[in-house]
This record gives sequence, C-alpha cells and structure tokens, in this order.
Amino acid sequence: MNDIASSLGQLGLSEEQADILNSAAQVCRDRSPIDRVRALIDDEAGFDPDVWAEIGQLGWLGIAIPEDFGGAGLGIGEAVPVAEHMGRHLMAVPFIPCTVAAQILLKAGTDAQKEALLPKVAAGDLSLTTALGEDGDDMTALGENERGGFMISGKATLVEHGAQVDRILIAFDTRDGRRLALIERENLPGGALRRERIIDDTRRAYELTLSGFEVGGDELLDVDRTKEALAHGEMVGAVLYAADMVGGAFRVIDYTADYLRTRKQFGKLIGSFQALKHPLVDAFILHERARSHLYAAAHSFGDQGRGEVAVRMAKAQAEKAYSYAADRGIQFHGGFGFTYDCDAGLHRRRAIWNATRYGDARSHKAKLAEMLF
Amino acid sequence: MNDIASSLGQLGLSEEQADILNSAAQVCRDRSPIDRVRALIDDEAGFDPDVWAEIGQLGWLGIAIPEDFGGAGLGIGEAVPVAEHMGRHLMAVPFIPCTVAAQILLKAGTDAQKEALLPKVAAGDLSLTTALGEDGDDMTALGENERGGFMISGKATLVEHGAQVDRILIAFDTRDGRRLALIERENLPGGALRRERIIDDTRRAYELTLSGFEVGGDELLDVDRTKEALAHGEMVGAVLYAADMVGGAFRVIDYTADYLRTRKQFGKLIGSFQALKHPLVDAFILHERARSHLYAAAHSFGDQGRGEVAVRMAKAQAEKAYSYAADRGIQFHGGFGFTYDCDAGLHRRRAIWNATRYGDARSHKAKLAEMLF
Amino acid sequence: MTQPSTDPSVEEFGRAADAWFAENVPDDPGFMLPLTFMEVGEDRQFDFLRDWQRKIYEAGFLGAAWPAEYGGGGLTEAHQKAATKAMRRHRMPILLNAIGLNWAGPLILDIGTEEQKAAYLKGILSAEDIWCQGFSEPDHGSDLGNAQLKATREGDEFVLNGSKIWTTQGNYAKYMILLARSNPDAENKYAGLSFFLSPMKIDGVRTQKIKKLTGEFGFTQTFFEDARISADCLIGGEGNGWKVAMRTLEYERGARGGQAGGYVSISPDLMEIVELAKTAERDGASAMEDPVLKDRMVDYLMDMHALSLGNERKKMMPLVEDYPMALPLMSKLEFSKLYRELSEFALTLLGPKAAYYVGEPNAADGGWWARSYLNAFSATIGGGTSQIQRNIIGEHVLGLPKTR
Amino acid sequence: MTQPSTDPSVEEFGRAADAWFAENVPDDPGFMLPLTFMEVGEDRQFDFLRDWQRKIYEAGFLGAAWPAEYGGGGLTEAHQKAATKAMRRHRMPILLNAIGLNWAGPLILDIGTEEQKAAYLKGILSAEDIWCQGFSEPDHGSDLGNAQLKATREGDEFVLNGSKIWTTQGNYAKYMILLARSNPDAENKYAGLSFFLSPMKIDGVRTQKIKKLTGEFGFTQTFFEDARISADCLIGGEGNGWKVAMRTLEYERGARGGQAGGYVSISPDLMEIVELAKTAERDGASAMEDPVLKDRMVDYLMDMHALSLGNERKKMMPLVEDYPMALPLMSKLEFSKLYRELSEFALTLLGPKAAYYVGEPNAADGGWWARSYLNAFSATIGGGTSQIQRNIIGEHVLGLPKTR
Repeated sequence: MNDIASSLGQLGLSEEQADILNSAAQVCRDRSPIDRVRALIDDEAGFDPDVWAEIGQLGWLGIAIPEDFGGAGLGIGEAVPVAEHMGRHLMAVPFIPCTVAAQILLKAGTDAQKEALLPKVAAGDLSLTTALGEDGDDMTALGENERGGFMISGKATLVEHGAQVDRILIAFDTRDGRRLALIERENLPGGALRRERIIDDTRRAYELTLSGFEVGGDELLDVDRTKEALAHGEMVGAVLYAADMVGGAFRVIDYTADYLRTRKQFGKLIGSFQALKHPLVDAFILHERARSHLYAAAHSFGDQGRGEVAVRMAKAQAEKAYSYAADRGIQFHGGFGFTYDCDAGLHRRRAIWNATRYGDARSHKAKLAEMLF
Repeated sequence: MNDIASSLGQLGLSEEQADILNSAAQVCRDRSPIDRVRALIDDEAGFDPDVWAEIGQLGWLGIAIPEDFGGAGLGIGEAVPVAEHMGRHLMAVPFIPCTVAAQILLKAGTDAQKEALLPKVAAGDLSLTTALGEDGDDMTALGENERGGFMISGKATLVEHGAQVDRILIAFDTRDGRRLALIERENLPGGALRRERIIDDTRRAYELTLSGFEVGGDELLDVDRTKEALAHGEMVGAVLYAADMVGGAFRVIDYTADYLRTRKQFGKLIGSFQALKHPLVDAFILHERARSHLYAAAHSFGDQGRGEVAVRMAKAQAEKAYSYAADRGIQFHGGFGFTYDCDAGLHRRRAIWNATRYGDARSHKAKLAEMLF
Repeated sequence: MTQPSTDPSVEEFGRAADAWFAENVPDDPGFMLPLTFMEVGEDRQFDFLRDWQRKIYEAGFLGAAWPAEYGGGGLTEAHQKAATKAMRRHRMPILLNAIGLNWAGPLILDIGTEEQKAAYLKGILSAEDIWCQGFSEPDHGSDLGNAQLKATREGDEFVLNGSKIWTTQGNYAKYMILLARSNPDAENKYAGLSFFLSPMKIDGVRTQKIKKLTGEFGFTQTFFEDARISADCLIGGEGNGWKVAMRTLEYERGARGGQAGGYVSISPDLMEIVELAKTAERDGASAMEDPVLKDRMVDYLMDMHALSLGNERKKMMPLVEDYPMALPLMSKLEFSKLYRELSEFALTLLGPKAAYYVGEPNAADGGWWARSYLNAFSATIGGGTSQIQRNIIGEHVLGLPKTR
Repeated sequence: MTQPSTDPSVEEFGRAADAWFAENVPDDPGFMLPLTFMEVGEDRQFDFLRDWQRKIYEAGFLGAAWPAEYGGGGLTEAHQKAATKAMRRHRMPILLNAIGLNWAGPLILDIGTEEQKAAYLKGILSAEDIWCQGFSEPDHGSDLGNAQLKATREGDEFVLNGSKIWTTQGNYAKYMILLARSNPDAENKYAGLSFFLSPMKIDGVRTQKIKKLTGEFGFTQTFFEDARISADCLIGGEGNGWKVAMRTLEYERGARGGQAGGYVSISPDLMEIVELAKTAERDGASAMEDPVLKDRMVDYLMDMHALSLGNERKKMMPLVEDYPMALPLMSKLEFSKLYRELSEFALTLLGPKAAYYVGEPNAADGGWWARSYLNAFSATIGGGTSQIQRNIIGEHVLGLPKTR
C-alpha cells in the first residue's frame, strides 16, 4: 500500500522554473502568433530560422546541459515550461528532438564528443535530432569499416525535422546489439531524407534511408551506456511532449471559451448552453489535472522509479486532456469547426501526433499497471 | 470477421410475446403501485401471496414449461416480457428463481420428478427457488445414506426468497462431482434459513445452513445432466434479470423525467437545463440499446452459441443502462434524491442486486471478449 | 435504359443485381475514393463516381421503384431494396448524386408538378444533373427557421440575395434545393420561407470551395447576388418553405420512403476494426492481445449491434409502443457518435503509426482512419449538432421543457 | 485545558500530538462509526464522538490556533496543522462538531462581537455546544439567495417562521447558523437576508429526522413556528446575511483560514481499494488479476493523485497565474465525483458480494462500500450540486455567459 503512495511524483517549483515559465510565456506568445503558425504550415522547413536562432541565444537548448559543457546546469524539469508554452502557441521548432538527442549524448557520448558538441548545442550553434527507429524500421550495420565504425543500411522513420538539423542521432543494430551514432546531415547522400505526410501540419518528419552508409568510429557513442541512455531519452521525450500537450490543451480550451463567449445562436450566446459549457469545464478540469501531473513529473524527473511513474502519468493524462479538449473544441465551433480555418483542428491533429511520440496513453498506462499493482 | 457477425443475436417477436407483453404490462401496473412496493419493504415475506397466487393462475410460471407437463410450451423469450414489467414496477415475487429452478428441473430432473412437479409449478401450486451456491459456499455431501441419497452439510448463501417457497433446488459437492437435489422447505430444521441483509430492500434472500441433513434418492436430479442444466439455468437467470433491469431503467427514467418536467429552481423548470436534460437523454438511449439487446436475447435464446452471446450482451448492457439511469435519477432529484422517499434510490439498490445475480457486466464482457475475438 | 419486358420477381431482380455488381464493381482507381458524398474534393473523384452512378442506372438498379415515365424502373420498393442489398454485399463505391437521389428526387415525386417531374427526375438518376442543398447559412448554423437569404418576388421571377454554406458538391451542382425568405414581413419567421428548385449555373450565383478539417474539399459557400430565377422554380407553393424543408429532412432521415436507392456514404465497419486490431502492432504485440483494448472492442461491438437491432425493432410496434418516435429520432445522434468514437479508437489501435496521414506510404490503410475520424465531425455537426439532437430527443420524446 | 507554560515549537507540538494520538485513538467500538459528520444517525455514535472530541480538546490538540482567552490554545496555525497531521497519521475517528469548528467558529472569531466570542467558542471546541447549519430550504434547494424563512423584527427580538432542511445533527444541536429573510421588501432578494446565531432548544423550533438513501439518519428538517430569538443573535448586521453566508462558505471551502483543525469526514482511500482489489474474488480469481479492472485502478490512482497535487499546486503562484481561482473552485466538484466513482467501482470489485448491505455478516467490510457509495451523493448534491459547481467554474473561471 504505502509503497504505491511513496512511488508517486511530488510537486515542487524551482526559482529557475518560475523564471523560465515567465520568459517562455512571453517569447512564445510574441514569436508564434497564429498567423505565423498558419504561414509556416506551407513552409517546407515548418519553422522560422531566426526564431530558432533566438531560442538558441536564450539558452533554452542548454537548460539541461551541465555548466562544464556550456549549459545552464539545470534539469529537464526546467525545460518543461518551454515545451509547455511552445504547445500553447502551436510552435514547432526542433526543441524537443534537439533536447532528447543532447540528453542521450550527455549520457552515452564519449568525452571528446561531449566536449566538442554539447557547448555548441547549448549555445544554439548546433542542432540535433533523433532517428532511433520505430516498430518495423530496420537500420542495421552490414559490417565494420576501416574507420573503426560501421557500414549501415536500412530505414528509420519519423525523424523529426530531420532535414533541418545539423546532426542526426541514429540507432542501428549490430551483431553485438544496438549502437548509437551521431552523424552529420551534410554527409547524407541526396534523397536519403524523404518528407513524410504526418497528421500534424505544424511539424515535419522525414524517413531516413541509408544504404551502405559509412559511420566513422568517432561518430559512435559509448556502447556500454546505450541502453541506459535510450531509456533516459524516452523519458525526456515523454515529459516534453506531455508539456506540449498540456500547453495545447490550455490554448484550445481558451480559444473555444472565447468562441462560446461571443457566438450567438437562437438569439443566445452559445456559452450559456450547459451542453457546451459543462463539457468545456470538464476539459478544463482535465487540463488542470494534467498540469499538476506535469509539474510533478518535472519536479520528480530525476528521482529513481518515482520519476518514471510521474512521467508516464503526465504523458497519459496530458493526452487525455488535449485529445478531449481539441475534439470538443472542433465540435463546439459547429460548422466553422469543420473548416481548416478553425484552430481547434490544428490542435486536434497536433494532439494525435504528440500522443504517438514516446508512448501513447494506452502504453504508459499498461506500464503503470505493471509498475504499481 | 463474418463469424462474429453471424454469432450475434437477432431480433424477432412472437405473437405470444406481444400478448404476454400486454397482459404483463397491465397486471404489474395494477398489482404493484409504488405505495404497495413501499409497504412490502417492511413485510417479512416481501411480496403479497395473493398476487403471487394470481401470477400462478395467469400461467406465467408455466410459460417455458412444455405442454406435456402442463405448461404453455413456449420459450424463455416469452418469459422475458413478464420479468421486464416486474422490473418496471419494482415487483419482487419469486418469479425469476422459480423459473430458473423449473428450467433446471426440466433439463436434469428424472421423468418421475418432472411428471410429479412441473405441472404443479406451471399451475402455480408449487413454488421453487435455487440454492446453487456462491463463491465461498461449501454445501457438501458427507456420505451416502440408506435412502439412496446423501447426508449433506454446509452453507449456501443468497437463496432468493428461500423462506417463502415450497422447494429449494440445492447444489452440493460429492466425491464424484456436483449434484443437484430438490428438497422440501418444510423438512428443513428450524433456523436452517437466516434472512440476509441485502442491498435491495424490495427482495429477500436467505442463508441456508445444513448439518447432517438427509437428502433422499428420489430428491436427486440426474447426475449426467447436472452440468448442462446448470449452464442453462445461468442463462435463464441472466436474461430474466436483464429484463428486470431494462424494465427498471425505463421506470426510473420516466420517474425522473416527470420530476424534471415539474420541479422548478431559479424560477425555471429544471428539465430545461441541459445539464439534466442531456444526461437523462443519454440514460434513455442506453435503455433503448439495452432493450434491443434484451429482445434479441429473448428471440435468439434457444440458438446454439448465438443465444449465449446475446444473453451476455443483454445482461451487460442492461446493467449499464439501469445503473446509470438510477444513479443520475438520484442526483437529479437533488436533496430529495438523497432521502429514502425518492424511488430512484430503490431502483439504484435494485440495480446493484440485479447486477450481481448470474454474472455482472464485467464478467459477461470478459466472457464475450473470449468468445468473440 | 435496359428494362425487362415483363416485371421480374424481387428474387430474380436481386439475383440479377447480385450478378451484375459481382461483375461490374470497379477496381481501386489508384486514388482514394470519398467515403461520403460530402467528401468529393477532386475532379477525378467526381468524374469516376458520376460514371459509376450512370452505369448502375443504365443497368436498371437505381431508381427501380420510380415511375418509368420519368426514367425510373417502374418496379417496387422491394425490387430496389434487393438491388441495394447487392450493392452493399459487393461494397461498391458510393453513389454521387446524394441530394438528388435522397432529397430532391423524393420531394419532386411527392409534391412536384408534372413539368418538374418530367424535367428533373431522369437527370437525377443518371447523374447528368447534380443537385446540391441550400439550407444552412453562415450566421445561423443550426437555426434553419431563421434562414435569411432573400427571395424577392418581381413578377414571374424571384431575385435571390444572400449566401448559403455547406453546399455539398456546390461547385459541380446544376441545381440546388433552396430554402429562402420570400416574405420578411410574415407573421412569424417560418411563414416567411419558400422552397425552390433553383438553377446554379446562372448569373449572380458564385461558389467558393471550403477547405475542411481534413485538408480536403467537398463543400462550397454559395453567394447569390441579384440572381434571377423563374417563379416556376417554386415547389410546395410560396410561403410553405418551412413545411417543405421539414418534409425533405424526413426523406433524409428515412422517415419517409421515395429515395432512389443505394447508399451515399460508407462508414467504418467494426469488422474492419477487428481486422485492424489483429494486424496493428502496439509495443511489439498485436493490439488484439491487449485485454483493455479488447474490452473496448466488446463495448463498440455491442453498441454497433444495438444500433442495427434498433433499426429492426423500430418496425415492431409492440416493442416501441412507449415512445414510438424514440428510435428514429435517436439514430442520427447514435450513429454519428459511434462513427466518431470508432474512428478515434482505430487511431489508438494504430499506436505510433497514427502519426501518419493520407498520402503517406508508411501510413496504415493509406491514412484512412485519421481521415475518417476528422470527417466524422461532419456527421456530429452537420444537419443539427449532437447537442441539438439531444434537445430534440429530450423535448419530443421525454417531453422535457424546452431549453430555449 | 492543559497548556504548556512556554509555547512549544511546532516540531515539539507535532511530536507530542503524534505520541498522544498513538496512545489515545480509540479501538473499534463494535458498531459502525460515521464516515462524515453528516452521518451521525444513532445516539451511541453521537455520544462516542462527542466524548472523543472533548478528549482531544482537553489534550490541547484542537483549536490550538484559537486565542487562549476564548478557550483556544493560543498557538499558531502551524501548530494546529502539525496536530491535524498526527490525527490523519493515526486515522482517528472524525470530529463531531463540524459546523461549529469549521463554519460558526471561524465566523465568530472573524466578525463576532466580544460577547459572542466569549459565549460560543469554548463550547464549540469542547463539543459541549453542538452547532448545525440552516441554509437550505425545502423548496429552494440550491438557491440560497432565495431563502424564504421569515425573521420578523419585533423590538429587540426576531420572530422566526418557516422551515430549513438538511440540518446536520439538527436533533442534537444547541445552536444553528441561520440565514433568514429579515426584510421581504428589500430592493433585491440578497439585501433582504440576515444571518443569525440562533438557539435550537427554544419554543417554536421543532426538528424531524430525515431517513436517507442509505436507510440511516443524520439530517433533520427544522420547523420554526413563531420562535422568538434576541436581536443579539444577529451576526454581521441586519441585512448583511448574504455577505456573511458567502463568507461562511469560504471557510467551508477552506478558501479562508480560521478553522479549529482536524477533520470531519473520512473518504475512501485508494489504498483501501487496492487492498480490496487484492482480496476480492471475482469469477474465482482476485479482482487484481483482471487487466481491465487494473487499468481502471490506474485511472483512479491518477485522478486521486492529481487532486492532492492540485492542493499543493494551488499554493504555487507561478503555476496558477492563468486562472488563480480554478483549483479552489474545482476541488469540491472533483472530490465528490471521485468519491462517488470510487465507491461505485469498489462494488464492481466485490462482484457477487456487492449484493450485501450494512449489518450482514457475509458482507465484505461490513457493507461499508455500498453505504459509502450511497452516502457519496450527499457530496455531489449537498452544498451546490455538481451541475451548479460546473456553472460556477464555467462562469467564474472561464468567463462563460450565465446559464440562467
């Protein structure tokens, strides 16, 4: 009994979190107004390089990188407010994949790699993403090469913003198990990256196909820490996507409430109808629950066991809140909700994407059932 | 794929069903007005012997007994409308246990037993109930006796109306497996039956405790047909309790709608508030679904496989509808709903009881998942 | 059209239909076909479905129960039902001209003039004349009785000014069934309405495509600027627009007969979802091996089956005596809700693959499920939102006081 | 009461409380104790809890933060919190005099006269004077502002006529906090209300027990027939009843401090349900082995934990800036809903054993769960139904237009 209670995430808020919460709120609001978001939907890259550069200068990419490597030396918990406010404004820069990749590099990179690359990442001079592979992908080493690395072939799907970053952290199978390597996008042969059609129009993902691609030994990460680093990366991705969803849920509820406050039907403001008011309240309550779980996950992230429980709860609850809020958001906008011009639709699509990344609610809950009962 | 579709219950309605539906509606309405129901709550027996006698004369207890044994020679499907309308009027005569016992007797009784007893049951001159035992009960044969029967000891709980019927169909374990016997209540030693405090105030249940009780060989049912007969009895009980729940759901929705049509708050009829109107509509829709499943189960009852699927669906859906309708019924009556004077409470308690008999929704759905997918 | 010399029996006709569709149902054209008539977004889809409908009509399996003198088959509803059954059995692509076949056609047959019947019915069946529907307006979504589009009488003409929205196939349609306000000063808002069979390809009528939630097209907004139509376009008589519109909705709901037959939308079938659950991989195992997802499948199966049982039960008087209108009034709410929930559930079954959308080679079933989920909102919103449906049931079935 | 000569530190006080409760929490009295102060249905329950509260008070662990001159401990809120923590740790039976400790007491401390403080506060802590609450009336359930009980001024007295309902412990109470209409002709319904500290044991006041859904007692209806009380019973001034009532509700919601401490209700703890799931047999196996039930446990665990996290978060300004009032306004709705759902879920875990009720030897936990489920409605109905709570959140937090 008590072991369950003691395994749950606890809430806390660092000064740094509060400060970052403030600046993230302001920057994301200013840099990602909805007309920009919609303009970027038709942009190949999907984000504004100047905004991305500014984010680098703000140090957001180095929040959880130790000071020795030029970062702020804070935790993932301090990166959560950034992801939350990007979600509130449907912002889609490669913040999450870059942070996940940097964290894996931090755990499993060689000293040389960490010293050479992490300071650049922290400074915003080097952007990263992950190509860790999905079910059905088959990135494999055909054999070792004279550069102390491997020749690899195969496919990795859903590489977030793969065509817009400097380096890609790839995972592939070798005779002796899974390996990680950080390769330079420039070195990829033409056509190695194909843009995929994804549900979320605000983001970009690519299919990476390699055949006989040479990975240098100096690009390989420490084989002994691969497993632990990947597990850590999963948690980082999960909590940051949870944050994006909590932020998105907040916005779509706000956006819908605004419509309910102003739109009239049958001569009455539609927000006065309980059939719309009460479900929106329910959505809001789900958001509040999710936000409590999110900041518990942020605070408990580093704790053994408890951190994992808190992150899984946060991701599951955030999906529930964002999906419901956006779904009702579409419905409550009536005919307009069924048009592409209604932002609720953008949110619903983004909610689906976010849910699929780093485990959806169903798989996190299945894991929780194992862990807790 | 198609095997699933073909395994689902189909709808049909016999003329006899339609006629019984009519007379059951009228008789139950006339004989079980709510003030009678409430008066009987404080009555030890819990039902009116005259009404029970009348039900016998109407032939309702012989509906599914073959004509050779003095019954109407119809199916269980024709008993469904009776149970449904008893549910609509919170009627609690031993109709269900008596029908279940008679059906088991029909399947596993000896010719002598069937010829001697079934005509009396059909005529309403002999009432039965079941003591088949619940998890944790331990009715057991200590050994055989010179009367070709067994000496049995142990406990059987939740014997419906055990103290009001003529005979009790008991199940007990022997060295060679489970056996059934139909014993006379008169022969029970004093104190063998203890009234149990159950959630449903309209019904009665008893704990039967025997120690060294002698069962005659002529009271034993056919050992070879025990299993099949018990399985049949389960289905009969499930579909009749499903009917009771569909009827109860109808009534509590009707009762609550009536309140919503007349009660004012904040100067408005409360039924005009969508917060009450829409959930009541949802309850009504659940009732309609349940009723469709119920009459599909009634029609398909005899069919191999399909019958079982239909009955399990009907029981599960009926529980969902009745529980929700009665729960909302209490809530929507506000303060009055929290008093014992509000009928919604009687329904909610009865819904819980009905759910527990012959498998609740959870266990039927678990079975369905195995059978279908 | 090829018509049998002596009327075939329903069985013969059904067998003939069965044979014909077995033979003629077209193969996958290599692009995604619309699930419903509201999703015809590309010309290639439109052309394909128009040809398909004509082909069925010419074979005699559409409009079989409509009078022969107007281009119908001159047979019975039972004949058409048998043909429609065959269409379903062979899962044919949808019929294109939905508004014509299920709304305008039955209406004209029912209350149209001789001239109107002669002029319109055959073209509806052959899909030569595409029809669209002009009920909703931008600012009065669900509030039909409040339609504001002006139809000002000038001699033998009406001058149309205003705008309609959610015009299905508006950019393709030749005619629109139009609800308009012919008398702004009528004693009540309903009495001021008239109903027209109104041409689309005339001066002063302009359509603008609407991009949907799905990213596709299928509806237009239609603008009327001093568009002049003949008074002969009136149907049901001036000032009776509300009655005619309500009657038209009854055809749509199937509460009245007269439809030409066939189907105009395909909804996700639970059996396809069962298939999906077996094949979809979640955390390295088939989704079907997850007892929690399996339990939800049981729920959906029960709900879907309850819906089809309800369609049987509603015809059995003794089983609907208490509230005869309940099942008919419920079906739209129930169906659209289930359709949305099922498609959304399918995305859960897909797990990580739910990240893909239509047109992506890596997507399961070509992204069909995500599109189906987003499209489902047209059913929970269009033709009276689910919220309004609940009001209707609460007020008209349970007799609860009005919310307004 | 035994008061330390020099104030102990919070830690010392906490340790002392911990030791005392470890020592003094009473054993099971052999009959079922109420879960909440609203369920005191039998004299033996009342007597037991009254003695228990007095004992705690005399030990100095109740009202520790109330001023010493009125019988309090003269210490700080922090001290009381430490003692309350100890009470929870040792799962003591509830405190009896809820309305006194959490509603009337804080109000009197806050805005009462010197005389009122001297007269009432000590008796509240010692449970010598039981208090009840007179807000709701039979015909205006949730509509407080519409209270009709007449308080007619006659010189230095008010004459009370009318009736209150849902009077907790009304048959035991010595005083009632009473909202009454002192001026039927006020410019608006709110301005006509006054708030009284009104004696119960006087001529013209009669109580009648109400039998609850559970079959037990705990509330009364209270009838006033020309009951005369002194004008000194007024609190907050004549005509300010509405303001005082709203303030009182803020104490109840914990939106204002001042409560005496401890707790007055015990709600089902998920951990007990986890235990139940492990022990309960369903179809021959432990309920815990059913993955579907296990998944629902995860849901409930997440929801319960979100609730307690929310109670922490509401104190962290940076995390509630957007809607500062959201979490406080939500908690009643959330808690009562979860309480009901959890108790109902427990019945599912019980399977066939859910057929039993309180007093049945064969019942699991003596029928506790069924009773808890039925009692849960007092929380979803009383003090503003869940429907009203949603209006409040929608209107006051999300700024949606009023429903009325």
